[in-house]
Amino acid sequence: VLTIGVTAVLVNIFEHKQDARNPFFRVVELTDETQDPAVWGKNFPIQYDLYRRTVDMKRTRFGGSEALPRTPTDADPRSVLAQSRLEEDPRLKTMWAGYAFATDFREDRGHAYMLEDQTFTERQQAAQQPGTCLHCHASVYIPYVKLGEGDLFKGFAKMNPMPFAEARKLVTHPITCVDCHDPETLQLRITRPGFIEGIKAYKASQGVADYDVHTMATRQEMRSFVCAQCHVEYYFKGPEKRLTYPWAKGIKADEMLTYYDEIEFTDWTHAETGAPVIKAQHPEFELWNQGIHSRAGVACADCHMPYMRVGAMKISDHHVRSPLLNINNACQTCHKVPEAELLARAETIQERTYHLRDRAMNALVALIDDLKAAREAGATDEQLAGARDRQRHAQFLLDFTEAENSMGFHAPQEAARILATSIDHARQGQVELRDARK
Amino acid sequence: VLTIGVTAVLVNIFEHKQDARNPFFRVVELTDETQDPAVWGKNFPIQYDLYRRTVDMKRTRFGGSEALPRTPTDADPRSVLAQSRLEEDPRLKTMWAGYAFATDFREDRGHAYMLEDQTFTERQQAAQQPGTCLHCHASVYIPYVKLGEGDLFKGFAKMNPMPFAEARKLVTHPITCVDCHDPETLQLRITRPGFIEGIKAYKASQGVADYDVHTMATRQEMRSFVCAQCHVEYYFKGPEKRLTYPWAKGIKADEMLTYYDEIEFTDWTHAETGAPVIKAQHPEFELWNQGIHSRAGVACADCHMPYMRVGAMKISDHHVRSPLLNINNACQTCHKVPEAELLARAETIQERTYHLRDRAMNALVALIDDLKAAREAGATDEQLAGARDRQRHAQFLLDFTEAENSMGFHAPQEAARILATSIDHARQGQVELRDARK
Amino acid sequence: MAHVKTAGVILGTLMGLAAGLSIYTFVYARGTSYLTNDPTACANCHVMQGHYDAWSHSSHRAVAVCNDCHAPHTFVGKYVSKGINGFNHSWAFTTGRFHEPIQVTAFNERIIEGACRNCHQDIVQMIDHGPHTSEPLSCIRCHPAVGHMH
Ligand code: HEC
Ligand code: HEC
Ligand code: HEC
Ligand code: HEC
Ligand code: HEC
Ligand code: HEC
Ligand code: HEC
Ligand code: HEC
Ligand code: HEC
Ligand code: HEC
Ligand code: HEC
Ligand code: HEC
Ligand code: HEC
Ligand code: HEC
Ligand SMILES: [Ca+2]
Ligand SMILES: [Ca+2]
Repeated sequence: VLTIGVTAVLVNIFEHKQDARNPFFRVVELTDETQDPAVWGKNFPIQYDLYRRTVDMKRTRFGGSEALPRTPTDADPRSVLAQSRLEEDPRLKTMWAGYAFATDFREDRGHAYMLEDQTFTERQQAAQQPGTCLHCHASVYIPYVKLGEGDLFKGFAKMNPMPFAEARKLVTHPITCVDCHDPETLQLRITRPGFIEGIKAYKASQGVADYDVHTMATRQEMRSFVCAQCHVEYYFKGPEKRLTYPWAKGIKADEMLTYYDEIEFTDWTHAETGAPVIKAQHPEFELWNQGIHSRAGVACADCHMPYMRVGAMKISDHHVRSPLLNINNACQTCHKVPEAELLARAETIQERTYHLRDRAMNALVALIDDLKAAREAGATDEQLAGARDRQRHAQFLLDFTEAENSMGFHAPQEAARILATSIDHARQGQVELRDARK
Repeated sequence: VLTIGVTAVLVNIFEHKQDARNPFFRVVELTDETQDPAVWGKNFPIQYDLYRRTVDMKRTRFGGSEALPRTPTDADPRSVLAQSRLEEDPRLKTMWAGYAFATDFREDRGHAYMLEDQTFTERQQAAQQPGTCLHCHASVYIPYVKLGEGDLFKGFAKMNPMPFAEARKLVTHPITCVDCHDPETLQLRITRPGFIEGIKAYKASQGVADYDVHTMATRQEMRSFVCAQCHVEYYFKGPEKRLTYPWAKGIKADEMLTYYDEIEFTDWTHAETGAPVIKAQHPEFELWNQGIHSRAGVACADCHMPYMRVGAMKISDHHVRSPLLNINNACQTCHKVPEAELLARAETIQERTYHLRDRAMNALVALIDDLKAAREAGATDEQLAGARDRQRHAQFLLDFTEAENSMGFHAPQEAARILATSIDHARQGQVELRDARK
Repeated sequence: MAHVKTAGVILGTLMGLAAGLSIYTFVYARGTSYLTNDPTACANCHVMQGHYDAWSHSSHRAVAVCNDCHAPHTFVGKYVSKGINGFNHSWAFTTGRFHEPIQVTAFNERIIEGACRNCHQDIVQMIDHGPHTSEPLSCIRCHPAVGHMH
């Protein structure tokens, strides 16, 4: 009682009086229509300079990216590409046989490339892509609002079903400041309809009704949510090609799979086996969610945009990249151990995942080979049904960890669990196939 | 009441101030022959009182132990037992068919019970056990030295091949102070020949020649090594039944398996399948070694014998037990998070492991059933060979995590990796069996 | 009426005694150490010894004493909080009833957060409030060990 009483009287003893000073010069006025990052850069030159450094390409053992020179063509003017993952592991072509991913799939690289890589990927030739892609590959907030005549969601709904070439004309930049920041307060904000709807569905599955990310997220959550607008698994719903995150039953890999099974969703029919399969894509947010860092409140920005000192100030490193290229700022504030040891810890985790991924890939390819052989040998659809279903499950789970870009680091045990489950499905598929054909 | 309160408090402060000054009174002289812990307890009453509390039985979600009452008989005078693991999961009987473990296998409990549980387990009836067991189930240091006429290793070599009943007469206590401590300095020391030889072999595999644990271990290492004298995988070598730790090729699960394969070691022949199989036992030290806590220098004693404040002194909690029964001292010193959250973190890890263990168990039992059926249907040894080998591998790896007592906590991702590998072996065994019989 | 009076006298006596003994306890336990800035004064309590030892190895040993982080930087705030904490800690120490390991209270955590900002205002203004108006970030989430390891 005493404590409470005195505390009430002396609120000011905590002395959180900060507001007094102005940390930056407001050189230009920023509005909700200021798209060009160079203009924002007039007010925030350091963040802008760092932001531009996302063009840098440097490898780590499992991440970063390698700059491979290439002769530009009319169809594809890029003079530098990231390494091809298909060449690194040709089994991927078997896994994705019949799907655009089997023609071109590369290591991801810095944000500066997001628009051109998406525009010029050979996947664009392999299959007709919709305007939906731009949700995550361009500075699309202002274009959405314009297209929707002031209504973000309307613009989103309009752009999704457009043919890509047409939608592409509406955007000019890769992600820019306005996509993450409120131009007046510089606070983080959510600008992506896909995420607003996705997180709402997920929260509902956890018993939280009517979740509104704009008003209900804490600042620390926002430091992950801004990234989770794009670094997530997704699919295109219906003929409207509406971007949808499959989270209505939860965000664990198996929960998404159950969701897809229930709505009987299929990305493509596997060319060699005829199985109805699903491609998983970059579920960084979902995997991170199952890990100890997330549990301990460590956000994406804590590791990928850590604070750094520039002159007399600390700022967020807007050179978004692999934390393993920046261990001292990204890890050592929390982990007081030498850099080499931190790198070794991360790589130990990644190597275990890599080993299991390899095992799971062998299992899946063996199942695909068996299915293909059985099919060629005249097995009926009925005989193949069970094994095809196993392929669907094994493939999605393997793809989940394969597409996830941290090689298991974001949640080591969970990644291993998912891969173990994938292996079990693939091998059981082989057994069932043999039994069905006896 | 208030006055009494304050006075009591005053006296209490006085006591605290006293405590701070004298660490202990040397009431009795302790020597290398002082076996009875009660005598040591005269000098160290607090450690002794705590040590005696290892009789307590309390469950956690996956550990601790449950006190089940039982009517004592002449053959087995125990009035309380820990729960039977065979009853909890009857698939274990299939896994161990034909081996003593299929008759009786219980949850481990406190150190106070080690001698009687080992003496009276029904496994003693099922198969003739050697004196070797006592290395880890009794205060055997003084008996070894006596038997070896002053030479610890000679005594060890002598006791190993003795019939159990005979060797049993040479010991009286479960582990006591003299097994872990130098009687003069109270420093930790290693008293177990099995470990001295085992750690030497392991270090040699890591390129460290002539490792001498007595002189080369750091104090922090000793805080794990004293436990690693017993909480490890082992086998009995040759007709001398020499206790041996299979570490000459490394201490990861797969490395031990390779070692066993190379020396063609077999614990028993599986009753239903005829496969030459190996039982893994309590590899706590080995699994812990692959985990992040070990990597960060956190020792067994840090969690299982954490420091606790008694008056003004900090002493090691000699009530060795599950840390989840003692989260504040065991975990919160390092992790500043609420107890409920720490428990949830540990249980999340354990539940993932448990789920995978279940999956691996199903896979193994399916393989065993298939092998059994094939054998009964007249398959040749040649046809069964491949699948039997798979059973051997799947079984050892599953058994490794099953026998390990932390349900994966000591190294979460590694436990999952081992189980994934086990699943892959078991399922591939099923496939190979079908192909061999075509 | 008489009963009430007697009860009052007894109560009064007891309270006087209690107050006397409390003061004695306070003095005997060197409660005054709460009123100085000397970090060894905190370590006067053996339960604070570990923190003292850890602090003397920390990055801040040369720049901040216990009170720089654990007491508000205003005159009134300082002594009021010291009063509260001094009372709480003496009481906890003498009764021996406190959570092990010792945990910082929400009240004191706010004081600490204020202390960081008090010294590091210049450096953190951009990330802390800076252009933002939303809630400040917790410093000790990333820097829990600056003053001392646990
Ligand atoms: C505790 C630190 C940490 C947190 C928190 C974290 N990551 Fe990572 N992330 C890593 C590490 C380490 C890697 C592996 C980098 C490598 O292999 O070079 C990684 C890899 C990545 C990659 C691939 C990078 C590359 O170089 O190819 C992406 C993309 C990514 N993370 C996004 C996210 C997102 C989105 C979140 C939040 C939902 C997140 N991360 C949370 C540490 C973290
Ligand atoms: C929900 C957000 C989202 C949508 C929608 C999306 N992407 Fe991406 N895309 C990402 C993220 C995040 C990365 C980086 C991580 C990675 O490569 O796994 C990426 C990487 C890429 C890359 C570079 C790596 C590679 O795969 O070769 C290409 C090309 C690409 N996307 C093309 C497309 C196309 C074409 C579409 C539409 C069919 C599309 N993206 C839709 C988020 C998205
Ligand atoms: C608008 C969508 C979008 C948002 C928002 C977004 N990303 Fe990305 N991110 C991408 C795409 C697309 C790529 C791949 C670009 C390419 O390969 O061309 C990518 C690549 C990356 C990479 C790989 C860099 C490398 O060198 O390999 C990292 C790391 C990353 N993002 C982290 C983050 C973090 C952290 C956040 C939030 C602070 C974030 N991203 C927000 C779409 C996004
Ligand atoms: C991918 C998302 C993303 C983009 C794009 C982005 N920022 Fe940020 N920015 C962040 C995050 C995350 C923070 C940390 C916010 C917090 O802690 O609340 C931040 C913080 C800031 C801050 C506050 C001070 C600091 O450094 O922490 C400024 C100023 C800022 N950004 C300016 C910019 C400018 C200018 C651009 C464009 C050149 C830009 N940002 C682009 C994510 C982004
Ligand atoms: C803001 C704080 C913070 C940052 C930044 C951070 N970590 Fe952590 N890390 C934690 C916490 C908290 C835990 C959970 C264990 C604990 O409570 O200490 C943890 C756990 C770990 C673990 C053990 C868990 C596991 O998954 O095996 C590893 C390894 C690790 N971190 C490595 C890293 C690396 C590498 C980086 C940089 C890329 C990093 N951390 C960045 C706070 C952080
Ligand atoms: C970081 C803390 C930590 C370390 C270090 C640690 N353990 Fe454990 N140990 C645990 C936890 C947590 C459990 C799970 C207890 C439970 O489920 O109730 C456990 C379980 C056990 C069990 C089974 C206990 C029971 O209640 O049945 C044994 C035996 C054990 N550990 C021995 C060891 C040995 C030997 C070492 C060193 C080689 C070690 N532990 C290192 C935390 C630790
Ligand atoms: C290398 C040390 C070591 C040797 C040798 C050893 N034990 Fe144990 N024993 C342990 C440890 C450690 C435990 C507790 C952990 C556990 O139960 O997994 C244990 C537990 C037991 C238990 C109680 C749990 C159960 O399995 O029902 C019995 C009974 C037992 N041992 C019998 C034996 C017998 C019989 C022998 C000889 C054939 C033997 N032990 C040899 C170390 C050893
Ligand atoms: C001389 C062999 C030996 C040594 C040394 C030894 N243990 Fe044990 N420990 C055992 C045996 C045997 C059991 C099982 C007793 C039973 O179930 O009857 C056991 C049981 C345990 C349990 C299970 C308690 C429960 O309630 O389930 C824990 C925890 C444990 N030991 C930890 C340790 C730690 C930590 C050390 C080192 C400080 C250590 N042990 C040293 C042989 C040993
Ligand atoms: C299973 C092993 C084991 C047994 C049995 C054991 N101790 Fe210990 N003891 C330890 C460990 C571990 C430490 C911590 C040593 C260190 O940090 O160097 C310790 C420390 C001590 C200390 C130093 C003060 C402290 O508490 O840290 C004393 C005194 C002590 N033990 C007395 C005893 C007595 C008396 C007995 C018998 C009643 C006993 N011990 C039995 C393992 C054991
Ligand atoms: C002596 C210090 C210490 C003790 C005691 C300790 N930990 Fe840890 N713990 C660590 C360190 C160090 C890490 C590695 C991450 C880091 O650097 O923060 C870690 C990591 C973890 C992690 C994440 C790694 C993983 O395996 O997923 C969990 C969960 C955890 N600890 C729980 C516990 C629990 C529960 C206990 C008590 C039974 C405990 N710890 C006792 C120091 C400790
Ligand atoms: C009379 C003995 C004593 C003295 C002198 C003492 N402390 Fe403490 N302190 C304690 C005890 C006992 C606790 C545990 C209280 C609890 O957890 O309820 C504690 C807890 C704390 C805490 C954490 C709990 C909280 O209230 O936030 C802080 C911070 C702290 N002390 C700082 C200090 C500082 C700074 C000084 C010197 C100015 C100091 N102490 C002097 C006995 C003392
Ligand atoms: C009395 C003033 C004062 C207080 C209070 C204070 N600091 Fe400092 N701090 C300093 C000074 C001066 C330095 C520079 C020390 C040097 O360069 O060696 C410093 C250095 C640092 C550093 C860089 C060195 C390191 O330890 O990594 C960090 C981070 C830091 N302070 C964080 C904090 C946090 C967080 C708090 C609150 C818990 C805090 N400080 C409270 C004065 C203070
Ligand atoms: C998300 C993690 C995080 C949070 C929250 C955080 N910091 Fe830091 N801080 C860092 C990192 C990373 C560095 C290292 C930057 C560098 O060396 O370039 C740092 C550096 C510092 C430094 C030293 C700068 C130097 O090099 O001299 C001070 C002082 C500091 N922080 C104070 C604070 C204060 C005060 C707060 C709360 C307002 C705070 N920090 C909040 C991560 C954080
Ligand atoms: C530079 C700032 C700083 C200085 C100087 C400092 N502390 Fe702290 N203290 C902290 C912070 C920050 C915490 C909260 C740590 C946490 O909970 O993660 C803390 C927490 C505590 C606690 C609560 C228990 C705990 O470990 O969380 C005690 C007790 C304490 N301090 C005592 C002291 C004493 C005594 C001194 C002087 C010898 C001292 N502190 C000096 C910053 C400081
Ligand atoms: Ca990359
Ligand atoms: Ca137990």
